[in-house]
Amino acid sequence: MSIPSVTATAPKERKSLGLRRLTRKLAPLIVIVAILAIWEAVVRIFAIPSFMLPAPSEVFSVGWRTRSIILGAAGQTLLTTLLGFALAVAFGLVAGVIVGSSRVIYDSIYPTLIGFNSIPKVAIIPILVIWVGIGPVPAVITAFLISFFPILVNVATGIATVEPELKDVLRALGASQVQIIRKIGLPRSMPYFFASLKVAISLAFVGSITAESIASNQGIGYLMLVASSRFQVPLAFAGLFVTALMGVGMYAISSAFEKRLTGWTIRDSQSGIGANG
Amino acid sequence: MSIPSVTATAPKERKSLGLRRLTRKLAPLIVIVAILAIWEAVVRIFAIPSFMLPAPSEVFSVGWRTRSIILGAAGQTLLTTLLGFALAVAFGLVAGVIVGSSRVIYDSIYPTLIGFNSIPKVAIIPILVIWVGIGPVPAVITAFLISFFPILVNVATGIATVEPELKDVLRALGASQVQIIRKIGLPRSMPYFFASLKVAISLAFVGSITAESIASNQGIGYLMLVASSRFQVPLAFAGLFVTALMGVGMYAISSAFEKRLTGWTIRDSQSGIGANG
Amino acid sequence: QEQSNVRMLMDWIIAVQHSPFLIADQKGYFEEEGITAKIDPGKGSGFAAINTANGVYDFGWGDLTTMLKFNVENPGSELVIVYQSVDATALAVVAAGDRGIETPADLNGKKINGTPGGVGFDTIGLLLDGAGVPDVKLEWVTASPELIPSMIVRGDMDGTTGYTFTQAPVLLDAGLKADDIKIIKYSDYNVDIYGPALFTTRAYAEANPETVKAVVKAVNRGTLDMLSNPQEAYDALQTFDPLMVPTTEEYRMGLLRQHMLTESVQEKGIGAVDDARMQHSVDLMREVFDWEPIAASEVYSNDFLPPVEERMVPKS
Amino acid sequence: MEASDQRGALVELENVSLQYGESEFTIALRDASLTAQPGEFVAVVGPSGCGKSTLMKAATGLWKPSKGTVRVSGKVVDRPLSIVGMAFQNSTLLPWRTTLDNVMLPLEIVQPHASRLAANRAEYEQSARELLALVGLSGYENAFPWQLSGGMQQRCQLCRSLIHDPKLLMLDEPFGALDMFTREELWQVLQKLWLVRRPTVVLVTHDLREAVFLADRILVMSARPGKIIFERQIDNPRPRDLETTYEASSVEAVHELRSYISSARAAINDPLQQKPANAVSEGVS
Amino acid sequence: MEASDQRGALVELENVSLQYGESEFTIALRDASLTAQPGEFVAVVGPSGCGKSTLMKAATGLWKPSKGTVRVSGKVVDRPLSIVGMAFQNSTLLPWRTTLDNVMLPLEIVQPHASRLAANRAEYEQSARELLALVGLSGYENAFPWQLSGGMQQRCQLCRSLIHDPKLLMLDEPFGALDMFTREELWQVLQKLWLVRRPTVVLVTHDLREAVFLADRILVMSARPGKIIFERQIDNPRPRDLETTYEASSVEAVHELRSYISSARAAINDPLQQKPANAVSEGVS
Ligand SMILES: Nc1ncnc2c1ncn2[C@@H]1O[C@H](COP(=O)(O)OP(=O)(O)OP(=O)(O)O)[C@@H](O)[C@H]1O
Ligand SMILES: Nc1ncnc2c1ncn2[C@@H]1O[C@H](COP(=O)(O)OP(=O)(O)OP(=O)(O)O)[C@@H](O)[C@H]1O
Ligand SMILES: Cc1ncc(C[n+]2csc(CCO)c2C)c(N)n1
Ligand SMILES: [Mg+2]
Ligand SMILES: [Mg+2]
Repeated sequence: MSIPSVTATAPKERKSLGLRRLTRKLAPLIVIVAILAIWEAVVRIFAIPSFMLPAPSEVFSVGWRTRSIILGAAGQTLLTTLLGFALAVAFGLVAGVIVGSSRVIYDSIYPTLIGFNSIPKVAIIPILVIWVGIGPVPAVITAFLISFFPILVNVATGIATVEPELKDVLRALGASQVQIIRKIGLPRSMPYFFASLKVAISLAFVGSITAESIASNQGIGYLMLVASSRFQVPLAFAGLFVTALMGVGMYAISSAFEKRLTGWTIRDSQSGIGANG
Repeated sequence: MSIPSVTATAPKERKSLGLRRLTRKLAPLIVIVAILAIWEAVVRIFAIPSFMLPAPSEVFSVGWRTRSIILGAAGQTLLTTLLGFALAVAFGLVAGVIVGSSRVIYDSIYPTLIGFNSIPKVAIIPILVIWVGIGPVPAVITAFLISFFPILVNVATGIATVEPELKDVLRALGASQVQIIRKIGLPRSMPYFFASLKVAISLAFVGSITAESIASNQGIGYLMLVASSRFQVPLAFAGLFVTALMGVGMYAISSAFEKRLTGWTIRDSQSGIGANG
Repeated sequence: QEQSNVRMLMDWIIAVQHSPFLIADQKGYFEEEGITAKIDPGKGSGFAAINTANGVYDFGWGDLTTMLKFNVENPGSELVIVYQSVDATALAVVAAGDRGIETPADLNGKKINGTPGGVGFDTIGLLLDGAGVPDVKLEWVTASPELIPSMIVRGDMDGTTGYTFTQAPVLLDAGLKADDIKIIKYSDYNVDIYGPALFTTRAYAEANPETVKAVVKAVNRGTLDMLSNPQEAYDALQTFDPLMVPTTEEYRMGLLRQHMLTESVQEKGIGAVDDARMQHSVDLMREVFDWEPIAASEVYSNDFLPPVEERMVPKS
Repeated sequence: MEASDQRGALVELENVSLQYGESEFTIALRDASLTAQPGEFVAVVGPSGCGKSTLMKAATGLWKPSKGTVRVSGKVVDRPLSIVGMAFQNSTLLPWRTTLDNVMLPLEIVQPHASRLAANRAEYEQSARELLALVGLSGYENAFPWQLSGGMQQRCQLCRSLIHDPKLLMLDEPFGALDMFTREELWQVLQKLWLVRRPTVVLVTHDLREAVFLADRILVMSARPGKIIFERQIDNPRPRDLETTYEASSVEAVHELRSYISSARAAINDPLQQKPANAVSEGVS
Repeated sequence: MEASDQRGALVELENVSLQYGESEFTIALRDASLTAQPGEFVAVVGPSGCGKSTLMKAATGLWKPSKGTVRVSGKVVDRPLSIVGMAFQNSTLLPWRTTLDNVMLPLEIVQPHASRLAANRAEYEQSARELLALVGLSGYENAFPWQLSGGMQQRCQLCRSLIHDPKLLMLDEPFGALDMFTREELWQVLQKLWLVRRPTVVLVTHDLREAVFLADRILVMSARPGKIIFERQIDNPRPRDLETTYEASSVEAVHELRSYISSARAAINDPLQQKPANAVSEGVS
């Protein structure tokens, strides 16, 4: 940018690029707005009663009226989710590295992990409550338990599929296993890691909200439980919308990291410069 | 194998290899047995009442007593899960390819998908019931909805991170976009795909069981609901164990495919031959 | 005669309180009326109300309070009671016997399970008012049903609100002796409201009066069978669900009969709604929830009942 | 697909500039022009990093030029062509395919082979095996790329570029990793194939003897941003044998080319004279 | 780490065989022996696929030999060594690192640099930049590997092998993708570095002039399974200049080596004489 553009075409190109970037930023909004519009239309045209499927407009108006309650609950849920998610990222990375680096560990614990993960976490929550009581703690643990596995699996796959040629670069320098993982394994598995984050962050929300609806008196999960037992379906949907929004927000954050850390993987063969620019 | 071994060391090596393979096969069993043993010990030493945490032995004995019921329920759950999972694989692959090949689509629909996926599926099931009624159908759909996303994300990441150099090989032959995806994109993203299957198959079980516990009167989910609302905790655990077992079984199947299709990615720099041999 | 399909959604997993439906089904009472019945376990009275209102099911069986609440929240989609199965409310506080809870007054400061929106939580004021101890303050603990027994046993809570015949049996399952389970019934403290009932939508009832009559008739026969011969109920349940625990169901039946076989039922037969009593029930709810006035006649109809002779319960 | 231009050139680059990314400093080609007649064997030589590989990519439509036009068979190229056989400079064998399957890849894509492949698999496979034998790789048909040595991978790639009998053959240093003997042998193989099939060949090489032995015409590129600065016709009669490379005319050609490349490099060599500064970095970070 | 053996050899391979996988037919080295004295410059030449790269991997401990022993500084090698600087045959630059960061990688691993790096970053970075300038890559410090041409990647890899001033330098065709001028320039750079730092160098090359110019001793390998079949001492005085490669003694050495390689290849060349059959495939599918 500090270099004055010399060619005649440059400014025009830059403008169209800025425009393209804008469209890119707006595209997801357009998709969401379109979906909501169709939804609204369907509800109105078929006169679907709100206890079956409330119209988005109704959800928004109810949500706006009860915004302070919803925001309080959302804050609580966000906190527990983030805690659980942070634990999942930390443990998932470490465990993924371990599982991915050792064939023996891979073979030994994968079946157990898959088995454990096939169990609905709802079934675990009562047991959690026995050990840690009711409140935000089981929600944190559930968010952790549910989002840990995708991270582990993907990191392990990323580490296990590192090209031996790249490992040899470091092995030839006498690098330790840990160094190889730090310098090769982790960077190489970043695309896998970030793919898993997209899944994990969603699941973390699912986990904490599920736990909140079973063993808590705070958070979006609890709010939705109360709302639906009062037949306030639009309020329950407002809770869902806020959850979706938080999910998207977390995605945006992890996406920003992703662009910084895995830009090298996404380079268009035509444009030559990382398509993430 | 048709070549007679000439060197003196070969037979010995082969034997130790067979032994190693056996240990490898047994390793997961050992892990599981160890976990169950510790669990059993803890329950007995601390005399934990069975409604808090039943001992594995009790779970097995209850499970054995009610085996015909459990197996019936398990068969039902397996069927719905597999149906939902098959749908998820099909749609996840296709959608992953689409999302992974187009930057615009990636940018436009990812946030929506993340948002949708952050919503606990429990909240969707009542809406499903309105459209499809109660029974196995909502379970199939829930299994699909919950396991679709990890597949999509991973396949999309695999496709999006294909090295342009490899794409150019096909582009230079005048290949169509579809051909490039078939010959390069899909094989290249197989490690991603199989990583996602491990997560997806688990989630599919979670989804179908959750739905069964809300909107069905069949399957393991319903069985567990009945058991837990009657406080027959060992029976509920027997349901969990069977679920875990089915998850592991499915993993074994997908793992066999994985070895065939992604063996090329796992080759040890020391052994030279795919470590999956 | 053409068979018509009728789908019925219960309020919870099938237990002995639902045996009238099972008996009617298994003994062919529905069939005799030209009905092919599908009886499904449910996920709470609210779920039953919604899925009856939206037409996924034709009938629902569940709590009166919940049903009324649905009607108020969703004007235009009225549910109407067509057969009042349980005459006196089964609402109660169920507690462990060692917590010193004998009367509503003892609930002060006690940890009791209940969630806003849940029937027990919402209506506790009726109990306290009825007992003349309106100032009693409970400490509410939110936990879903499957957590309650272990939390009570461990002392994390002292008791729970809910139905006698759903909450007390789980405590029995959790290892408490029947004598160690303390039940404070609302009906013992001047709270005179109706219990769970069979309902359908007004639209369905108007469109299919004969079917409704037929269903009510069959259910009534099943109900009488259950009341006159409990063993039939257990057998029907056993057929439906081989995993049922007979001792628990017998205990449940004992509780259930207390609410069903009230004096008025023994006098006037089962299934009918008394307008004045219903109005009283509705007005009590109105106070609790701050609703607009509701006419009792909007929420029930006795028009589909068989003649009273067919509804007389066995003398006990 | 036949040449329709009045000049009859198969490949024609006209003042092509190619800029990677957006920065002024990532220009790899500037006003490069090149013509190859149908059936001609053209070699391109030039200093490392001058834009030879870029030229190949521009000529086959893999990269769109920023300025200028590329025509093949008289038609402006705006997408990759399907008449090309290309051997890339770096190994680009697909790691999940065996040697044989890698070689057969073009047959799955390029018509008319693609539609005939299923029915005539055995026959096609036979010709792939023969090609592999020709480059000394028989016995390795079922090996995976990582089980081959560097030179073997390169030979495999060469087979892949030849298998579908392309009209236009683009070879980017196809013999770089081979010892002199294998290399000379493959020169002869390539010459024979060329004489029989008569594709238009563009060969990038650093080996001037190779260029003189194989090509009809040799182009010298300047240092980056590259353009063609010198052209030399080689008129030795065909088929040539290895001895011709030691003949006076060849040696003289090598010397002349060498002096041009040397002068082409000079500019880059003195770091103070033309420093690309933060050239690429500007476009990236 | 100083040579402690009575014979004083830094690298010593004794009848080393190396078999990839389990099949008899994947033997890449058979009874290969090699010694390199500390500070010696050894070149290895041989036909493509004979096992040169394999030899490098065995010598540095990257692959364990199936038979025989490898000693470095008198100690049996049973794991990769940390005194090695290695330039691989294929580009192995890390795609997520810029040129500069790729070059600096060894400094993050090898002691004593690794522990000094944080404190002396600027200084180390300066030396990396200087090395890059030496091979003509200044200005590309912040470019990513895929933004470099093939030859530029190779030069970058060369820098990476040199940056930590290794005792043992293993170069697997480090100049294969370069034009003659760049190549000859880098020969001189390498010779200068070697004269100053005196590492032990093992250089694999297909260019016999290169071997003769740079090496003290040249080893010729047989066709696969490879073993050393001929050794030639080059006694030209140091520092050598490019002219020495045209002197009679050098030319004669090149000729002699050539004849040995030629005979080494013969065996492979005739497909009927030694057919590796389904060689590798047996071990794989
Ligand atoms: N994808 C890319 N993005 C940015 N710059 C690139 C890219 N590819 C090549 N370049 C730059 O373009 C210039 C020419 O590269 P090219 O690969 O065409 O050179 P070359 O003549 O083939 O060199 P060599 O003989 O070393 O292979 C180089 O300076 C290189 O840095
Ligand atoms: N990872 C591997 N697995 C199985 N076989 C291999 C492997 N790597 C190399 N080989 C085989 O070992 C032999 C020697 O390979 P190597 O790479 O050492 O040859 P080279 O002398 O370096 O050849 P070039 O000059 O072509 O690079 C070859 O026949 C090759 O097929
Ligand atoms: C294990 C268990 N069994 C029954 C119920 C009670 N229940 C079933 S439906 C319903 C009405 C609520 O709308 C109630 C109170 C429970 N909570 N937990
Ligand atoms: Mg190039
Ligand atoms: Mg090699």
